[in-house]
Amino acid sequence: MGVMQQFNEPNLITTSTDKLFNWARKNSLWPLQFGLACCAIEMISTGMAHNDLDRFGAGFFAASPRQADVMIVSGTVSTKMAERMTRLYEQMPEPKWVIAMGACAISGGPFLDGYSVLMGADRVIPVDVYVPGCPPRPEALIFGIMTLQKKIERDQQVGYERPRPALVNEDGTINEYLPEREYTGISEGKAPRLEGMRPLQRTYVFERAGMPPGAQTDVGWVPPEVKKRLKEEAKARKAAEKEENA
Amino acid sequence: MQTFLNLLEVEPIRLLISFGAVLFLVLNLAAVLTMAERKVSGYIHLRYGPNRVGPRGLLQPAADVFKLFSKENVSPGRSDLWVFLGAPIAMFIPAALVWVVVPFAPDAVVADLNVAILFFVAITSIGALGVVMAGYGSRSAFSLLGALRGAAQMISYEVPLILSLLGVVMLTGSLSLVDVVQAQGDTIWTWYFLPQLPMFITFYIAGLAEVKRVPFDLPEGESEIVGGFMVEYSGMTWALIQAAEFASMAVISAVTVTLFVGGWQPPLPFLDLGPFNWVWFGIKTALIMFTFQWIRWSVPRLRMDQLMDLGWKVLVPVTLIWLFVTAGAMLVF
Amino acid sequence: MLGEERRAEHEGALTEPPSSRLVSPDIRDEFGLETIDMSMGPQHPAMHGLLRLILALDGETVVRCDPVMGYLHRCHEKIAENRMYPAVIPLTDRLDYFANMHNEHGYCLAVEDLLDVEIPPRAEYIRVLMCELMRLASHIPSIGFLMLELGAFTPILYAFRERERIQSIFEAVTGARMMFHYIRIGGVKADLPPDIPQKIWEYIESLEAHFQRDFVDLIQGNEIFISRTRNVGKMTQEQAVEMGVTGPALRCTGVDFDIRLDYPYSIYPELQFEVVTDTAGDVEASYRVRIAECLQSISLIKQCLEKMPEGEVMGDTGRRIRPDEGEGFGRVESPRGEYAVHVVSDGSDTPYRVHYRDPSFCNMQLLQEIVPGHYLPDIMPIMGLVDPVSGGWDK
Amino acid sequence: MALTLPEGDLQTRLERYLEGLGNRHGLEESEIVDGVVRIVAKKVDVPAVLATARETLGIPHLSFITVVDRQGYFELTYELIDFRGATVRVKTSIEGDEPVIGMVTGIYPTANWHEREAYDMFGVAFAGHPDLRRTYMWQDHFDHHPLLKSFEISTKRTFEGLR
Repeated sequence: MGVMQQFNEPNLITTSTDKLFNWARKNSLWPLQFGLACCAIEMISTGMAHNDLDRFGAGFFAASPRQADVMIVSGTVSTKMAERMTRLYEQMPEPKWVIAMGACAISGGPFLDGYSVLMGADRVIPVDVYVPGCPPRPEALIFGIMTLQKKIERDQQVGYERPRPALVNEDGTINEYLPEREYTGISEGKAPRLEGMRPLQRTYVFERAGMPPGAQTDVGWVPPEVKKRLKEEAKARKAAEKEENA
Repeated sequence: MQTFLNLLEVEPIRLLISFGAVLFLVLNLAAVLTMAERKVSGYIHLRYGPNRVGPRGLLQPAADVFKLFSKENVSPGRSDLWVFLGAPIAMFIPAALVWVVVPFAPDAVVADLNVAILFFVAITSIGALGVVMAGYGSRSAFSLLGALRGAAQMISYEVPLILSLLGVVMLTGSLSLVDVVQAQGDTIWTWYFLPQLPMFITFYIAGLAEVKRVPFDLPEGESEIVGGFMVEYSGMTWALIQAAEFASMAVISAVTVTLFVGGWQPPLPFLDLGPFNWVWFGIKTALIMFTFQWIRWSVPRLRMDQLMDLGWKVLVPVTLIWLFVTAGAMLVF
Repeated sequence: MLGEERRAEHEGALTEPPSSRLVSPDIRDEFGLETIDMSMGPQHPAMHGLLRLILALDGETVVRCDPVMGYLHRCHEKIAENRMYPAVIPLTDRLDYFANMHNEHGYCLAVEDLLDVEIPPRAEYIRVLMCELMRLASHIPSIGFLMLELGAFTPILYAFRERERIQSIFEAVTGARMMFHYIRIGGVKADLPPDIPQKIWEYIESLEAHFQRDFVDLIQGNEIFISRTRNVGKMTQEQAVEMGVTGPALRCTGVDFDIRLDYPYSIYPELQFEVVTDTAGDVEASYRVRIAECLQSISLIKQCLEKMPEGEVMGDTGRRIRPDEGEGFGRVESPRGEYAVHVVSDGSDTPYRVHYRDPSFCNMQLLQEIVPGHYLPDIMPIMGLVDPVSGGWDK
Repeated sequence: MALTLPEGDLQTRLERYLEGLGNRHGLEESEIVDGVVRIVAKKVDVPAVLATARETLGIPHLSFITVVDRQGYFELTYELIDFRGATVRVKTSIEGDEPVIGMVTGIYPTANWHEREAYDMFGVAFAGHPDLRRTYMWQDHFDHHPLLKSFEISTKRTFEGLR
């Protein structure tokens, strides 16, 4: 139990430490080097000489997620990249924030009818600040970071109950609270799933000659006769096992 | 009051208090150096450094340090916890311990050992251990590669570092740093960097490699292996490794100043400030540290084999040859 | 080796089932040492976007390198089949987001190949002027990124200073910094503002003044740059042509193939310039080719500004663009190589099939051929040689 | 050694390619239309046509392979360019629900990733391809081919109403 956790409502000690740590966290926001697409180029030019991000103490682009505070999702999140993004988000140490930069990270943007595009980064990770634009100008990104700084100023360690998603009836009274969605273990597929959704199981995976196990891929195209023969062998093997344990 | 004052003179208490003061100086130096790094890089890159935090950005290091205090210390799942948490300590202690022998002013040195140079060389070689512990502890391919590179680089650059010291030791005849500074006299052309110019340059380059600064920052290759051995560290452990790095950078420049550029001696006799001579020591060390940062932002990074070739095939022969030259010169004069 | 032997070697590939053919123990050389398997993941400072390299490392040297793509697949071709002809142009901007103007130009040439529309000469000159400015705004940052991957942090800042100035010109002309949507089917959206040619002249003069100091003297003579890039990623002409490499990566091996000269489009025949080639075929040669192409683009921009005719900027393509049945091809020299667009139309409002031949997609096959055998830090300069853009290869 | 590129001016080269490719194999049509040699070949002898183009005629560069799903058969277009202004376009069509065609990677190694992309997007298989895997789509358990006309996307728009 940390010192702060013993208090359950804000008092003199917690508010003063809040002020100090919020001031410190606000002024040294180290973004993760996480450029996805065209917005990454605008993020880079925000860090460059013309409109300088380092003035706000946020110029140190930390390459590894361990040293980063804010993850700027700059670009289109494809479904293949969503798993990587959640893993990076989970690797970042605790006081972390997410800026969704650009229309693609907010809601899929111009690729609305793309089959492999995630419609917005907030479907997998919680997003704090949305910076609209395609791509947003560097000044817009700096304004986004300043809004994040204002949000961090109002942070409270104690006595701050997070807004919980709830069903509300017409007159505004809370009907019932929805289950809290925690953003851990998503990338390993261990997050709580809606019922009926079974995790993806791999079929036809094989080790490619000389390639490390990481390069596991599906077998690609198999001639029809070979596919039939493999199915028969599998059926025969299963039948043989049934006899042994029967 | 008087008894309290001469109580301070008693050996163990004086040592503890002065070493505490030096440790305080080193920790603040690390914070200030991060700020200097970002300001210098800003001006080299035609942009301002941090100037929004506090008056003209001077509170930026305070903000960084407090943020790193309150960061969560994440350690990877299957990592060996003792080695993982021990590595930053094993890196910071040698970097801070070497300050014991650095002479700021004639009598302002924590412990005036008569084997100061031997002590300096012995302690700096422990730093390589910390790098290997960090690399092994965090169990990731990137950190393993970074650690192997770091160990190879630091060990193979100890040799030119030590050889280039021998020239100065031969000239002064004693291993104590205070004698070295006094033997250099207080005029600029009697300092040792003129007769020992190749040694000075080799010591400077080997110092850069020992501290893992840019032309040699392979263990922490920013764009190749993402953070080298520091990839898994966050919060205070990462801050301690950064403090160790900046402290060893400062100590290398301080030792370069004492050995080759005349310690606290003023460049010309009439510029002597008497008791305030440590100001000269501060100015020279700051200049050397500025050149460290200047090089960092203007030179690309070497590859591992080129780094080894430079160390063994260029620096070591140069120092060996120059040792004979100094020995011959001492016989003649 | 040419067709027969290679085809024979693979002939038997598919008869026996894949599982038996491909599962094999790890690589054990004679000392029984295993290789380190490492994945240089999609999020990596030097990967020019979202590329995952699965590497088998023997110590520091790379034994096997398998690039995995698809982390930025945005279904350009499927969406293009679902939009009207002019509405596909904003999509092509986001394809190779360092050469936006060239993508638009390629697609518009393909559709104009279908329609029989007559493009006014002033629009042609404005298109070439904008494309050459875009080439500058792409080559200079690619030199900056090459140096950033080698560890020098300063050239990228100078490169983006130039890019910011060019982007301010683009913003004055087209209204946007990156996603222009300026070149339309049949011409150009709007005429140049009156003061822009003068502003481009001033910028070109100032660029010429300090280009030599900032990007050639600062980088070319540097000892460490030479030792890190000479003989790194060396390839022969056959290897480059076999792998379908085009653009500066091919010209640095000595093959003088430039679409602006060999397959002339728009008004390039009326402009005087020659192909820049180098002979070494390594990373330093590609840097020299890019520098020479920047100077060449500067001279092209000057020629365009001098010969700019008067007249309107938009040909008449009729109320609705509905080309009849057939196929249209457009081929453009983008800063990364040959960018071709193949549009198939079936007479309706939306294209039946749009296929983009992206230079980054084809140049990236070099990684499988050239990277094995190099050290791990050499992958970064080779990525600088190929200089792919992830929006391009992950269509 | 330097690469030898085909010489002669454009028209002679086009004729040479036409008769080089034309009479060698029984082709359905082959003619020259404004600087492009159009050839329509049957499915089986496409690798042979490209092998002669590469080895005897010396056309060095395969630009791209386009697959068009004509909702009954697949139409493939191989575009070859010879760095000097001439273009050869070889067209074939494949019927049947298991589309297989001979591999071209043996002749033009650049076709490796083009064929992988064609397999990934259309399901057209290339017999003999060294590692015919998916390039773009994720590999565990996604057994659709997205660019087929049968793969409907949710936001299909129709423009008939627009005047």
